[in-house]
Amino acid sequence: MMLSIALSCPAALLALAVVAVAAARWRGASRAIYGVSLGISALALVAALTFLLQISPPAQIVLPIGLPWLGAHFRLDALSAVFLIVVNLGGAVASLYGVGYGEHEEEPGRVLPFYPAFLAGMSLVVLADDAFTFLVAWEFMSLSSWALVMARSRDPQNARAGFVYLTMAVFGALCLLLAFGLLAGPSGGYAFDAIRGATHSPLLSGLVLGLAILGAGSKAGLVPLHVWLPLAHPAAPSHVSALMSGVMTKVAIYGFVRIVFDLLGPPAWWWGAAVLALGGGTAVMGVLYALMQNDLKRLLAYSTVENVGVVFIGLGLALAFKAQNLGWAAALAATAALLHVFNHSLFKSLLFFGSGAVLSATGERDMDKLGGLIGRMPKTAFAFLVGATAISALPPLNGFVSEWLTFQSILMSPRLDPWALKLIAPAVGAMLALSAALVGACFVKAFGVTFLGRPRSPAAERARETDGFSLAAMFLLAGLCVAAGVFPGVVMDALAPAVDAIVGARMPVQAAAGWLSIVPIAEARSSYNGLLVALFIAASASLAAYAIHRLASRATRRAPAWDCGFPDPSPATQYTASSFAQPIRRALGTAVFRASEQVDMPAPGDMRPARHTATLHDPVWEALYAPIQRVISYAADRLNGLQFLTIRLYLSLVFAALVGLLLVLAIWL
Amino acid sequence: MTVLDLLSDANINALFAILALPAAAAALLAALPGYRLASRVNVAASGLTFLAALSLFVRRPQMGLYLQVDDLSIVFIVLNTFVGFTTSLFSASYIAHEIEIGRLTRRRLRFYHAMYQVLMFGMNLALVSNNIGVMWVAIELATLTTVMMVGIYRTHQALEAAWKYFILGSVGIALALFGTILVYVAARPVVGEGLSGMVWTVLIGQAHRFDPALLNVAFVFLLLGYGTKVGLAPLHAWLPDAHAEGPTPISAVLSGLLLNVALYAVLRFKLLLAANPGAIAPGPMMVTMGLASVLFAAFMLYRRKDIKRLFAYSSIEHMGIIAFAFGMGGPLANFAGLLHMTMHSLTKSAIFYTVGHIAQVKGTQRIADIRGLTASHPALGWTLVAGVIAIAGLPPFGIFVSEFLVVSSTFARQPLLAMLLVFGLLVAFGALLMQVQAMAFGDPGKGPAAPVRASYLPIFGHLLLVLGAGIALPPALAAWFEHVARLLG
Amino acid sequence: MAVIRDLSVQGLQMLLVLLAAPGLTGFVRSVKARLLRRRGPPLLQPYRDLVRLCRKDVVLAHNASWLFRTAPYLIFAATWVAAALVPTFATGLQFSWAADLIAIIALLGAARFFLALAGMDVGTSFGGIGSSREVMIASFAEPAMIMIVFTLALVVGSTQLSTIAGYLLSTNVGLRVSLGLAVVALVLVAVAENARVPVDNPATHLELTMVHEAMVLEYSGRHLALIELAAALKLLLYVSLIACCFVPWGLAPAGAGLLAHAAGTGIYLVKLVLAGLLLALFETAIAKMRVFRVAEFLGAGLMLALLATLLLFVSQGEIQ
Amino acid sequence: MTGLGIDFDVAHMLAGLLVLVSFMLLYQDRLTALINVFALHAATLSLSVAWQAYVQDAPHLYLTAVIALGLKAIVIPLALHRMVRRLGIHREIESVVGIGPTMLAGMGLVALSMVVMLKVTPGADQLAREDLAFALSVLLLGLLMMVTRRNAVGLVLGFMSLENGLVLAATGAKGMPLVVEISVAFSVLIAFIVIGVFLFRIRERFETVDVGAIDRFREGRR
Repeated sequence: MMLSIALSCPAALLALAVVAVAAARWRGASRAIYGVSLGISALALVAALTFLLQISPPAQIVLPIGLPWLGAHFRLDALSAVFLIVVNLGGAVASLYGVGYGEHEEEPGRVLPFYPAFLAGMSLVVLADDAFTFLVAWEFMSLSSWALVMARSRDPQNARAGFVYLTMAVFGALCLLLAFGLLAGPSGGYAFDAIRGATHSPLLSGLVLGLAILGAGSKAGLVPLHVWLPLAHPAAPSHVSALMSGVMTKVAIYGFVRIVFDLLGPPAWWWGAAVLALGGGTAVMGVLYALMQNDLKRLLAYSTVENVGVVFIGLGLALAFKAQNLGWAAALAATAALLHVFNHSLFKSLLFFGSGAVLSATGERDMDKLGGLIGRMPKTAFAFLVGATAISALPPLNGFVSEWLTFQSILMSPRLDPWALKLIAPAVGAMLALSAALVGACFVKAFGVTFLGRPRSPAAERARETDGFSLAAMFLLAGLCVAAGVFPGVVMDALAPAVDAIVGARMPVQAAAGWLSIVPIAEARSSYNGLLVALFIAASASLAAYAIHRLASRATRRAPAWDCGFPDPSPATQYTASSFAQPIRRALGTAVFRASEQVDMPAPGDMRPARHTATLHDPVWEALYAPIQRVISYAADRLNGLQFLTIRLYLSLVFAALVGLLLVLAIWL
Repeated sequence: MTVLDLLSDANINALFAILALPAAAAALLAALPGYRLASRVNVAASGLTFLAALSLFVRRPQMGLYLQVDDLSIVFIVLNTFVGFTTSLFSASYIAHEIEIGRLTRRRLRFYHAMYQVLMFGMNLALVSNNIGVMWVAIELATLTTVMMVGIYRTHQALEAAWKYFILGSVGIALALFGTILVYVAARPVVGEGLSGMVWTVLIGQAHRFDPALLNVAFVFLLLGYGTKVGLAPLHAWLPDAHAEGPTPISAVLSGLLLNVALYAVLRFKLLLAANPGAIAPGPMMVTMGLASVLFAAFMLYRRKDIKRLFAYSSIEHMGIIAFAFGMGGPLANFAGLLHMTMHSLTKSAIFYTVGHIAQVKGTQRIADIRGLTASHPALGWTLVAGVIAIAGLPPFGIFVSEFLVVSSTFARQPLLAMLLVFGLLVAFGALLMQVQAMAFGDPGKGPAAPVRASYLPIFGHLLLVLGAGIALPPALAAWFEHVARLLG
Repeated sequence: MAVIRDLSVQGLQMLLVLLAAPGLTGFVRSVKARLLRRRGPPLLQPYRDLVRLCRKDVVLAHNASWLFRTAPYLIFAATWVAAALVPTFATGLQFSWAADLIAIIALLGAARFFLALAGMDVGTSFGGIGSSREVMIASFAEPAMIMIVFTLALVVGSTQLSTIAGYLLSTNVGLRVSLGLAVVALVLVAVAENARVPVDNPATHLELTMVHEAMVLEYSGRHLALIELAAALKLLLYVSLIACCFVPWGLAPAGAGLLAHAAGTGIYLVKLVLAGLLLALFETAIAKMRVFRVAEFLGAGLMLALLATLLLFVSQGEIQ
Repeated sequence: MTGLGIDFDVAHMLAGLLVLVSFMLLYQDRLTALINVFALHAATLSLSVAWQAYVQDAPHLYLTAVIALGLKAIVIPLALHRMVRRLGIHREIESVVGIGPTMLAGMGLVALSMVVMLKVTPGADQLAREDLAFALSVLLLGLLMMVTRRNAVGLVLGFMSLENGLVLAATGAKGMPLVVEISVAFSVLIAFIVIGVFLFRIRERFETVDVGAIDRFREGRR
């Protein structure tokens, strides 16, 4: 029942996409299409929620499409329901945002048809239950999002982004194709049930794990496969960026979980080690990249990389615990990962919406040209602030909860026997802590430079508050962030069936714990109560305010800024994004990015302004991708000579082939 | 009873019609002066041929000494006549433009139309012939006609290309003939002298008793000879220029059909070897040449400056994939090979139709001068994008299905080969994407943006078919392919 | 009954920290002054300052936003809640389970987050300097702190402060290398977090060396009072954190009688005095370091803490 | 090998002769001489075909023999001579590799074809076997000539000698149908080549054909 609803929604979205092709040029088409996709996504969301909350058995259905002898298998179980919720919640809110934001689109014909298709693709990936359908949906998702990235293709930067993106996406899909080829075997048992039934040799499983990391990781943005992400996400229209960053990466994570936890059978401990190490590296690298950015949307994209790393840390721990038969610990780690998936989808969408509002209000993505927007767009600023606080893992918001759970599960890791894990786990813990702190710095920078201070450009001065729909979407998400932070137990209990499905164990029921607090293992061990913390902060803050306003002065005078006595009217004296990051750039960037600063100080009497330039090197690109590029273009150039031979030489090619084959025969026989 | 007889007669005539219609049309068209009428006649003849081919599904004629239709060939025949029909539709609108800009004179058009039907005749004959000698003659005929067509513009480059094609083609023909002779020699001790030694049905029946060693040598020559037509890697040299310099309908026919016909010949003899226990497995040779073609073409795609040459190289790549699939063998891979061949013909011809119109509206074939199509000519631009997405093997188009099957079925058996293939696919994809992004997106600039008078019917028809196949393969067709795949072993 | 007692303990604790915090700051100041052979301000000076600041008007920069005005309350509240959850004289706090050690650190992080934002709000150069340096320091101090928490949690098997204190009280843990490392690391972090010499100088107003002072440069009146109070609370929090984790003796266990609580309070005050003396000595003994050497300073702390954790991971057995 | 008499020896002799003439073709370095030797080549072929016609008493092979003699031994050589004069093609052929290496390569090819063929067909009867071996060597030698001669006429002659090898094989295969048709088809092919060379003024220029030049020059134009 729920499955058929959940399936009909993507179908309806596809139909909508077809309609949109024709309708795109009508006025008001954008509102209509976003409105309809909002409705459809909401319906799918409700279906998935009901499925998850009334713990239903998995539902399956086979449609007579796809491979003739296979058909298209679809399945709705707890895991896919969780991700279906993430997808459609994001989709619904993004559509709501789009109702307003879509009006700014200059070429709606390039966005409207692909937007519903993109949503449909993501839902289908989550529902697919055989290798073929899965890959079709997966590639379709990439393809439609590529089209959305290319919507603004007149900017060569975006064209490059699209190229890198789709190439990486196809690379990932081919890796997954190989993985499924291994799992299905030569007989071609592509249905997931058949794969679950089969038993796989350790070597084969390890190979599949590697391919799954390559395939799903390249889509999720694991370092070093992340390069496309900071290019493609900012290039798309902001609500699509929100979907790509907040939702599509989650679909990739779903693919990883589905393959590694569900299809691949019992894990070996070193899987956990590998995934854990990757996750830790990704988290730190991602946030370091993010700190170095001046482009707001790019910063957000890199912070997505960081969060994906956090999720993979949780998944790696879950794998390790599962391999060691520590069910409850595995459940804790898996819950942490899934909760972070959910949370990140909330606040990352929120933040991208905010950046989109800023972009449409000022036309600027470069933070060094923004500033002081809190005065002109207070509502947007507030929503963005909530998002920033949440993503910085500060209590009492939701980001903190999942981070806290991840820490708690790392604290379980001494129970793991293998020495490699004993060494990796604490190191990863340190990495996680470091990245958590750096994220705080990163978003102080993002919010402070963008919204606080004084406007750094006329565009920022003329900015005005964005439209109601966008604000509604943002505040909805902000509210969800607060709610999920204050009542985390509810979400965790809802996640329990999915966790049970992937690690075969579940955490203690959180609703049982008193005062709505969450207790991972035992109250004596650790517990956290978002509600109380929130109440305490609110209470003591208002108490202080009350007391001071009652007992002491409440008078306020406005005056020019003090600034140690020499205020400078020019906004150029403010700290910019890059100068804000300078201390950290010096402390960490020199090692990672070979960051260097050149100061060009004119001689006294020289009128030209002094210049300070900071140069960064992208280690991953230079170490990995540039060489590949070089090799391919070298080979292309070399081989290209073969286009320009004389007929005689071509004939001698034929001749050589003939003689060669005859020789083979002569020797063979 | 009598009805059945009638039907059977009808079908005998159907098989006959497949050959007679083009021949007659060729004679007629050679005589017709007006090109509008001629193009209509061309369309009509091709359409009728297609109908005749369809009627073969209803009931098969029994085998003759010279002509026959079996499960393998009928796939090719129907595909062949269908694409021939749609191409005639496209060429009708294409040559109208060529006449206007004066690239073609009326006299040459008469020649062109006549040759078109001769080509159809040759290919159909090659497909329905039950005699390896006749098949050889037919393929030679088809080759010669295409040579003429390639040179039809009489420009310097066109003549160069035609000459190159001609020389390499002739050598290929010679090798193929030697292989055919060897097959006869191998067959003679068993089936006796005379005609029967070349009759396909007899050969395949007796193949297990042939001298295997001789068959091996024969296959080497046949693979190289017909492989030259297929455009496999070391033998491909004629293909890109022939595609680039000839009129676009001919490029479409070359890529969509002639390559298939040559491939059909190779498959025939592969069957012969497969039927003989002692003979070497032809698989490895085909796999090697296939992989070589894929990798080679993949790298060649990057530096292409001419849009038609670009897609010609992509044809080489796909022929490589198909050869790879058939070389791997096994029901899945063979199925994939057949499917891929069908899908490639449809897609690639659709692409060439689009490219033809693009070259006409932009007035150039240089990729560097084609920019921002989706902005200047949305329909053409997006069709090109869709076509390239389809040819690059992305869903929801049919080629994805076959590539999925090839790769996934191979990886379990030969991981290394599959990885090489995947590498080639990825490299080729990067090149295609780079080129199509440059052409379809970005700023259209000040180039001549002539209005489009394109005939979208064949283009969309093909793409829709490919799309449908990608979403859901008709069970009948699937069963058919599976059956043939099992035949191919 | 027990609930009431715990509630009262909790309330007392909140009051106690609030009252004792400025006292500690004042004490450290005067001891430093004495060590420098100055008479120095009287012990109650910080209280007077707070009262005076509260009486004065607030002078806001023209472009100061709502964030600038609300931040002080949030900062104060977060710090106060954090401080209220660290056992000072008794472990039996009613709401100790509301937030464990990690959450307390995160609360301080929240306070710092808003402080740094407030520093950037007016859009002056010094605010920017302060905020950027503060987050740099924090991004090294926080991981070190988390590592210290790991060490404790691995020894005790809990991140719950009262449990930790109780455990260290009850069983004789003995001397642990990792705990020793953790103490050193915690001291380093505490020094950095509270903007003390050598990382920052609470007394300076020399622009280029300021960190904390630069952020609050634009604040005045009651806002400044709240922020100062929050700073004092933070110092107190770290002192009592060290006290309760590493010298928990004298803490009144949960459900202890009135006498025990009184004794606990007294012992706690003694601990504060000792800590103040040590801090003053330390601060007078060494010189302030360049901002960019802070990374190394805290990096050392991080390394120590990580080492402590690793030791625990590697040495099996006593892990809970 | 009983049952083989004079007819085998003659056929064998003629086939071997053909191979010999192919070698002669290989070491010619003057056009006119090359053309004449090719005429000899064709004549030898027609002889052997006629002999086969006689041996297999297959009258239609006589037709093939006549075609070979008439077209390839007389008409085409004359046409070529005329063309050489008309187009003023250089009288001496520059070949890519020297005569010596070419000859060595030829030897190698003959050896290869012997190995391949003779060990291949224990079942098939001597006559066909020998003929096939020789035919294959002629074919390979013709191909070798096409590859090593940097000259249009050399190309044509090489192709024709290659095709002679084919006809030899076809006629050698006893009772092979369609031989006449095939030889006719081939004559047509060759006629096309010659006409092509003649009409399109294809000379050494086409031996330095490279499409790169065309590409570059197309960029200039289109």
